[in-house]
Amino acid sequence: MLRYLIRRLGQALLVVAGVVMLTFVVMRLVPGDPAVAFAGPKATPEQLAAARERFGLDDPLWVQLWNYVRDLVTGDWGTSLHTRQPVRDDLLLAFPASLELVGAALLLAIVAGIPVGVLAARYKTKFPDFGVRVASMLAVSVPVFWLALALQTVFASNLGWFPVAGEYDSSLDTTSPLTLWTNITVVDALITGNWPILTSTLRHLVLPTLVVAAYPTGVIAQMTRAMLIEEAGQDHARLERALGFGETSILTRFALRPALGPVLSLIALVFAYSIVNGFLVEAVFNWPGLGRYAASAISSLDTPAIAGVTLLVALVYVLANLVVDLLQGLIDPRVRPQ
Amino acid sequence: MIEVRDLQVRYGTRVVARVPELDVGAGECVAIVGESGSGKSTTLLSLLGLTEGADVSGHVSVCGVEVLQASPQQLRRIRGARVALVLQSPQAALSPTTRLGTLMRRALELHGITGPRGGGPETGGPETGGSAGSRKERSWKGRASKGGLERVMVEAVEAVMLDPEILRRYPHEISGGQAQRFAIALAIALGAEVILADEPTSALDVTVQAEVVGVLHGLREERGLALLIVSHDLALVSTIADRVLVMKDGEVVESGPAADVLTRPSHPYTRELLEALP
Amino acid sequence: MTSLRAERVTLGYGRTAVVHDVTLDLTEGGVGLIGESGSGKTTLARAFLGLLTPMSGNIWYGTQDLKKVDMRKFRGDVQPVFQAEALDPRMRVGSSVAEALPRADRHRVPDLLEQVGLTPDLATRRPHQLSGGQRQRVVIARALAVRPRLLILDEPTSALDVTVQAKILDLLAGLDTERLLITHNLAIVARLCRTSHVLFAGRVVESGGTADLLARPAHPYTLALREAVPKLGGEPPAARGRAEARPAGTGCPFRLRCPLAVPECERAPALREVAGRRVACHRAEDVLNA
Amino acid sequence: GGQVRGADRSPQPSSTGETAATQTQPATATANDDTFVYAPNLDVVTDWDPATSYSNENIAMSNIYEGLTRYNSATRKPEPRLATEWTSAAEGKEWTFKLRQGVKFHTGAALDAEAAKKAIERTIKENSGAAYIWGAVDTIEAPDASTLKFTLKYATPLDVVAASGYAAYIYDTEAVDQVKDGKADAGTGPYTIDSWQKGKETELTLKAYEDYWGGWKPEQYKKVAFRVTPEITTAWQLLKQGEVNFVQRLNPQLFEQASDTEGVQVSRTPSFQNLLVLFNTAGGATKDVRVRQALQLAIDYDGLLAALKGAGVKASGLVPEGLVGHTANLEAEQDLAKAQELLASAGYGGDNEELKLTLTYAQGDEDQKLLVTLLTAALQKLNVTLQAKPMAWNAQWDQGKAKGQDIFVMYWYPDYPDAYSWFFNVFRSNDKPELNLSYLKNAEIDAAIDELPKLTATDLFAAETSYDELQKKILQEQAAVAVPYVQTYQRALSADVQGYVDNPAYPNVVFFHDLKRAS
Amino acid sequence: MTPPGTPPGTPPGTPPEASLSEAGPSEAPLRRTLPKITDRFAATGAVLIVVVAAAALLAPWLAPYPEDAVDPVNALLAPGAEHWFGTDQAGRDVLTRVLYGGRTSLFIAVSVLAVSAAVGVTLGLVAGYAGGWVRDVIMRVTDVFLAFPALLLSLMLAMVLQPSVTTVIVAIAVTWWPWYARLSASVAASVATRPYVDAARCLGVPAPVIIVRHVLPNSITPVLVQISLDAGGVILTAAALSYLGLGAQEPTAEWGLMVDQGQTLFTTNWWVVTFPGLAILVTAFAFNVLGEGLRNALDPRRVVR
Ligand SMILES: Nc1ncnc2c1ncn2[C@@H]1O[C@H](COP(=O)(O)OP(=O)(O)OP(=O)(O)O)[C@@H](O)[C@H]1O
Ligand SMILES: Nc1ncnc2c1ncn2[C@@H]1O[C@H](COP(=O)(O)OP(=O)(O)OP(=O)(O)O)[C@@H](O)[C@H]1O
Ligand SMILES: [Mg+2]
Ligand SMILES: [Mg+2]
Repeated sequence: MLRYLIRRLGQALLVVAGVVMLTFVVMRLVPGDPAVAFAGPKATPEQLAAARERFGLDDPLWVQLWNYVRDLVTGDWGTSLHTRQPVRDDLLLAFPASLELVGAALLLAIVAGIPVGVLAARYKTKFPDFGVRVASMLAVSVPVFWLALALQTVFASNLGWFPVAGEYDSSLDTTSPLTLWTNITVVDALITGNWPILTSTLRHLVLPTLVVAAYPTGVIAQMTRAMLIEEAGQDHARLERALGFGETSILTRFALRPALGPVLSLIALVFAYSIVNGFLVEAVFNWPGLGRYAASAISSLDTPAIAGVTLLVALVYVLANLVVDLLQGLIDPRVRPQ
Repeated sequence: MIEVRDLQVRYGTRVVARVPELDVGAGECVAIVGESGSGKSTTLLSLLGLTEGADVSGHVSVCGVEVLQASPQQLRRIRGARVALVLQSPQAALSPTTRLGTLMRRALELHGITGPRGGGPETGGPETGGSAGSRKERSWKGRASKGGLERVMVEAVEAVMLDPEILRRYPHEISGGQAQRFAIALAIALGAEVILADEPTSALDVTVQAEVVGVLHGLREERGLALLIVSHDLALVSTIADRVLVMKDGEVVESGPAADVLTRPSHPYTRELLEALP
Repeated sequence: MTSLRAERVTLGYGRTAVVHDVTLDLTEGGVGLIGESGSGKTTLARAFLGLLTPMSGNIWYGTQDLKKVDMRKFRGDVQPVFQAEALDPRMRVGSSVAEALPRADRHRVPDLLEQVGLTPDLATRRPHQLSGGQRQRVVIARALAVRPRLLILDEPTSALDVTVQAKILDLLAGLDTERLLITHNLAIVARLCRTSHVLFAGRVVESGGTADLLARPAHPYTLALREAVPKLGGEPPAARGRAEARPAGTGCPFRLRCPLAVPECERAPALREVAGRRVACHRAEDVLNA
Repeated sequence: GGQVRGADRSPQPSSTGETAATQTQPATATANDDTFVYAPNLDVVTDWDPATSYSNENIAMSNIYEGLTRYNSATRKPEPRLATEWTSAAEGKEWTFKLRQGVKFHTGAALDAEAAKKAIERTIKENSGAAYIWGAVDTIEAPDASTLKFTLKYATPLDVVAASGYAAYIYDTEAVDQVKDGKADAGTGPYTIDSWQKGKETELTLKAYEDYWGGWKPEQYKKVAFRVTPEITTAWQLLKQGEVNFVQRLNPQLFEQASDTEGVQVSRTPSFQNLLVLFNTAGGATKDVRVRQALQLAIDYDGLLAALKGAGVKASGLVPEGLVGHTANLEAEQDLAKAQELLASAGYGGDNEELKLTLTYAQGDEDQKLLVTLLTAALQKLNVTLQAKPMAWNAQWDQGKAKGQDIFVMYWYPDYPDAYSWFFNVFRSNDKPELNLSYLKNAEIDAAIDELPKLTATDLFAAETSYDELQKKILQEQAAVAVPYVQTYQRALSADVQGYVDNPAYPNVVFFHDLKRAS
Repeated sequence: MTPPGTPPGTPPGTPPEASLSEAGPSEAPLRRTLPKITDRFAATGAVLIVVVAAAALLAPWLAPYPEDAVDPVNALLAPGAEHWFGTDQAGRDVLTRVLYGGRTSLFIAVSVLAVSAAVGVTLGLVAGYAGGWVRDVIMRVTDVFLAFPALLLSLMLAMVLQPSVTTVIVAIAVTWWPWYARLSASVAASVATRPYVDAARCLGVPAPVIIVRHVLPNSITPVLVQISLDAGGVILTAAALSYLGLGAQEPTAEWGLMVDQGQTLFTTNWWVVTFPGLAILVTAFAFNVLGEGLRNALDPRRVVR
């Protein structure tokens, strides 16, 4: 197991290196001079030259690559052309916010999606199944901003049950300032026992979480359902019936575990995907997350920022996949690494 | 314990098994022998309402439950707890991601069994064979001292000559014969009143088979266990069965006391069977 | 002649060995493998098929190491019949059989099914719609379709009634095919195999000519096997509560169950020639004379 | 280790005691009595250095820093700010400003001519952002504490330059090195930094500078918060809920809704920003002036304005209303028949071979896209196919510099309120194309452009005439560009805000000190 | 209880367990070849697919207005008799554009799903079946593609290529297939250890055939589920790439693009985005139901002899 882990970690490093290379190459292939983005739309030629100098754009490509890799390793992820801050600082600000949102959403998706999938499989072709399938279909295919605006308009604007936007009521910053440890507000509020901020954040989280959770909940429900139906059709279900297990417990106690394999893969995929692809939700709910940062970096061709986001996301993917690969071995003993 | 009248099982329009009469009382052992594909397994499965996709008609009463009319809840109450079934291909019948021990524990817990009951199987007496125990084995036994449940489990697997270590394994990590023995152990552990066994010893060598059959036979005498067994081994059948049903092409062609049927066969097929004995 | 030979192989799963240091020759006239359930027969068969790589020792195919053999040719020569019915649940059984045949020979499917006593109309069914015995026969038919030169049969007839069993045994006997037969049925070994090996706890404890071996066992386990065969109209067996009598970890693995065990048995016996066969027992002579 | 967020701006005891009661009120991002909440759609601050700042942060900086003058678009004239009066001499090549007395920097230092001189000199030296506006300056002198004297290399209206929204701030050069992290500033303006949390929703809060020379009245806003709200719909909801006071931009539909929502007031003002459709005069089919004229005529100006529903007003010439140089009666009209004629004479359109033109425009800009949609449809009828590609600015610009398209669409706006930048930057020839993306090369026009600053500095009437002629040349004779519309700002504020005036010279800037709360 | 002596073949009372599976089989010859559509849901899906595809194909005949008719003066008219679905910002008829939009959108969705499923499933199955270093290599390459942001790649393509539907299909497919690869690899690895795969190997069936014949059908479920849910996502992703200048461009009608452009109008002029949005939903729904039907068809226990 340990040897497997070490080998797998080595491979993960290779993957990250691959992504770094690819990113570097693509960034250089993309036309649009980063110096222009940095110096502004009305820059003078001298200003441009200064910017080129500053980013080392006139060095040979391999020197640039070498510098880039060296800087990365030493923790210098470059300076954003747009925010003019070190990319790493920007990411350290934006990532926890996204993590908070996506984490909450995935938690919801797992907690809701799996039981709902079980329900649908249990009453296959009956009404609950029909309901679950239609609902999850809608959840998956509805345009995100549509859902976001609809929820915002109904529950925040019209009914006033939840705040319209924001991460927490920022007046609390003065009444009960939050000590930061992880930069994830919920976590920090929890570990420092800052209840006003905690409750405020949770209230602010509800609507965006629902929106982000829509897609994973739908997919997880459908995946769980399909895999359960498949698994419950296997030969072993007959023995379990003969032993007196009810249909529901056959599904949850025997079929669920093998069915969980693909669900797990999916969770890892959705997790990493949602981290950057939530920019519409983040925009609608004023959530200062990574998605918004990435989107603005892309639309302004902010090369160092794009590269930084790419690298971070690569790390997230690699980590998530690693965890899933390990878990998968635990779930299905037949594919354990030898 | 089992009372069957005019049982008929159809897949589509094809009748695959028809049993006009079949009774097994407490402490009795009835065997079904017959041609491969003649509906033996189907008959057994239909006694617990497990023939999926089949049309079953007739009258089947098991442990006082009218199987064909029973609600799923009623059926679940007799399945496992009072009537245990040993399936024909045991390895495929085990959930691949569940350790054998987990499966057994869940089944026992499901039926509220938490420890050895009075008059339980005496066989494989407790903790007699620690000498050859591996480390893993001891850990199972170690837990046995804590929970009565573990003791039931260990006793059951030991009764069929399995190392309790097997409880920690997954189905794909055991041999065919081990799977078969585990299935029997499951039935024993559940302390069922009726055991329906579909070729329970076909993958066992004769020394082990003798032991396992001996245990089942012992249970008949001690607890009044009713045994309905499907087997191809006529010699084995002759040693334990009180009565025998011979099936061919979905029909019962001959039935009666074992001694009669196997020594003075009246139907040509039975005769053919006996002649084919190697 | 195609021959398979295991030379001092140790086999196992993960890091635990289950078959120890076995040397075995698949010679002409059929080789039988009998032994306790869980003693490693299937494992050995899998190794002969190249599905399991030995932890140590070699398997020779003719003069070549099996690891280096051209598998395409090997597969045409050696065919298994597995204990667990290995049929794809999503495939009609006819297609499963046809898979073994070259395209031009697909028409042989009904013939093959008939050979094993199945009506050809079963070909359109899927595995779960067949009885256990029927599935077993499909598997046999599939193995025969390849016309292999060597068949490795793992309890091929244990799920069959005696009439069908007899038919299939006739069929096998009539084939011009070498075979390794794993079975618990001593009568079948006697009929189909010229030589036999008895396996106990992953070790060959006795091997020799089948008839001789069954008539006058030289190992107490073989003897026990012979004695335990139920007889028509015999007494019901009594459980002896021998849960502790699992293979011993050291010394002679059988010693805990052996009626003849002596202190000497704590030392593992080596295979040795006794009365024209090879036995791993310190008291082989006493057994022979019993 | 943990750091405390928000603690560093816990309430400070008021030094004056005058507004002690309100001072202890916590800063919040929710509009309340003395906090004005502005909802910008982008991150606010990217550069805290008043010399180099050249971006969105002007909405905050303009309230922290001040220049010598401020432009009034109603009178088209600069007005006193840190300078109380000024004169020019030597044909606009010498400028003397009299500084306001008693002004103090937030650092505590007093503002005098020497400090102002140092600030401008540092800005020039940094030479970044909009520092080029001081390009004409040769020397600066401070003969006495209240007099600032500029000697120029060439004539320029320096009072207008000094009104620039960027690079014209007067700051304390002693303290300016400490402003980078947004904890302190070095300005003279009415507000000073309260807290800045990069990347947070409420990114920036400002508080009143009690010693401001303009003084404070109780009904003024003592705090300002900037709450970043990228989605206009969200901004609108927040405004309706009373959580923010000012939304800088609404789309026409929401604007209409805002117009008849209680508790909300709206403001619609033409800006100094117009859309330029630049035709490639140097190559391709558009090299033929007839094709360019046809393209000008193919644009459905009125249709576009109708579809914009108030997001733009019709342009007359290159210079928007409110700036010196604006010319009336230069509005364009669609005329497809005439366009067809012109194309035919150039050998295109009708049954001639299909003409394919490429166009680049800003990605994500709905208004430009509307133009493209309408233009494509119109040209279709003339057998001209438009291949339009949305691009990020620096990619579009790169391609533009390489003359890679037939039509280049972009917005233009001046950095300081002077029409000169349209002409100097966009239509003055340049060997290596920079922003002259119609690649116009006309010595006569160049000469006229070079005369403009001097005329503006010395003879406004002559300047107006010159502007008028230039525009006719560029638009009609050369047909180098079409100007579909001038953008309008559609903003919404909470109804209790009084005194808001939208000053297009300072886009999106709210001068909070000018505002009052309705009681 | 059936009285003794009932003639065989009398309809019996179905035992409770039998109701868990499908209704009694039928021997009708047609049914023997076609998978049974017991699910009314599936039937609805099939009908929907036909309707959506027909609407797109017949757009020129069905659409009330010409495809490129702009009418800026009548921009953003609410749905009414003249314009059933209202008009958009440039005064174009939304119904017309929804009908025409189906052509591009459906084509993109089908192509992307087909291409990525083909690539992803193939690689996933090979990785899962082969195991060892083959699996490592394939899965790590997959990881690189997964981790490499779709938008970045699209950005590059957008810059170097002229906007076209093909490039958008390529751009999406490149980032879409890794999902299918990962999903199928995990199941395939487990299926590869099943006895029937061993058996096929012993028969000398070549590895590619084993993968196609045994591993594929037995590990396709998760991918099928994912594909059946992805149609809407592809269409919306295509729109995001149009923004970067990669795919269909103004004035081409395309559902995702229409939804995207109407975004800011959602609360004020709902029809601009709602109708194309509904079109996407209906399509996604149809795909989902089709996927379910396919899964059922592959389920051995549902197919009756
Ligand atoms: N995948 C596996 N992992 C670990 N142990 C295994 C695995 N497969 C089999 N074993 C163990 O290896 C031993 C030999 O198994 P094998 O299947 O070869 O026995 P066998 O002689 O064929 O028995 P039977 O007659 O019961 O089929 C058994 O003790 C079994 O539990
Ligand atoms: N699900 C099914 N659908 C259709 N036919 C079936 C199904 N299951 C079993 N059959 C058929 O019913 C008949 C009886 O099967 P059953 O399994 O009861 O036979 P068996 O007597 O147990 O045979 P064996 O000794 O081979 O196990 C066989 O012909 C079989 O093909
Ligand atoms: Mg059977
Ligand atoms: Mg075996």
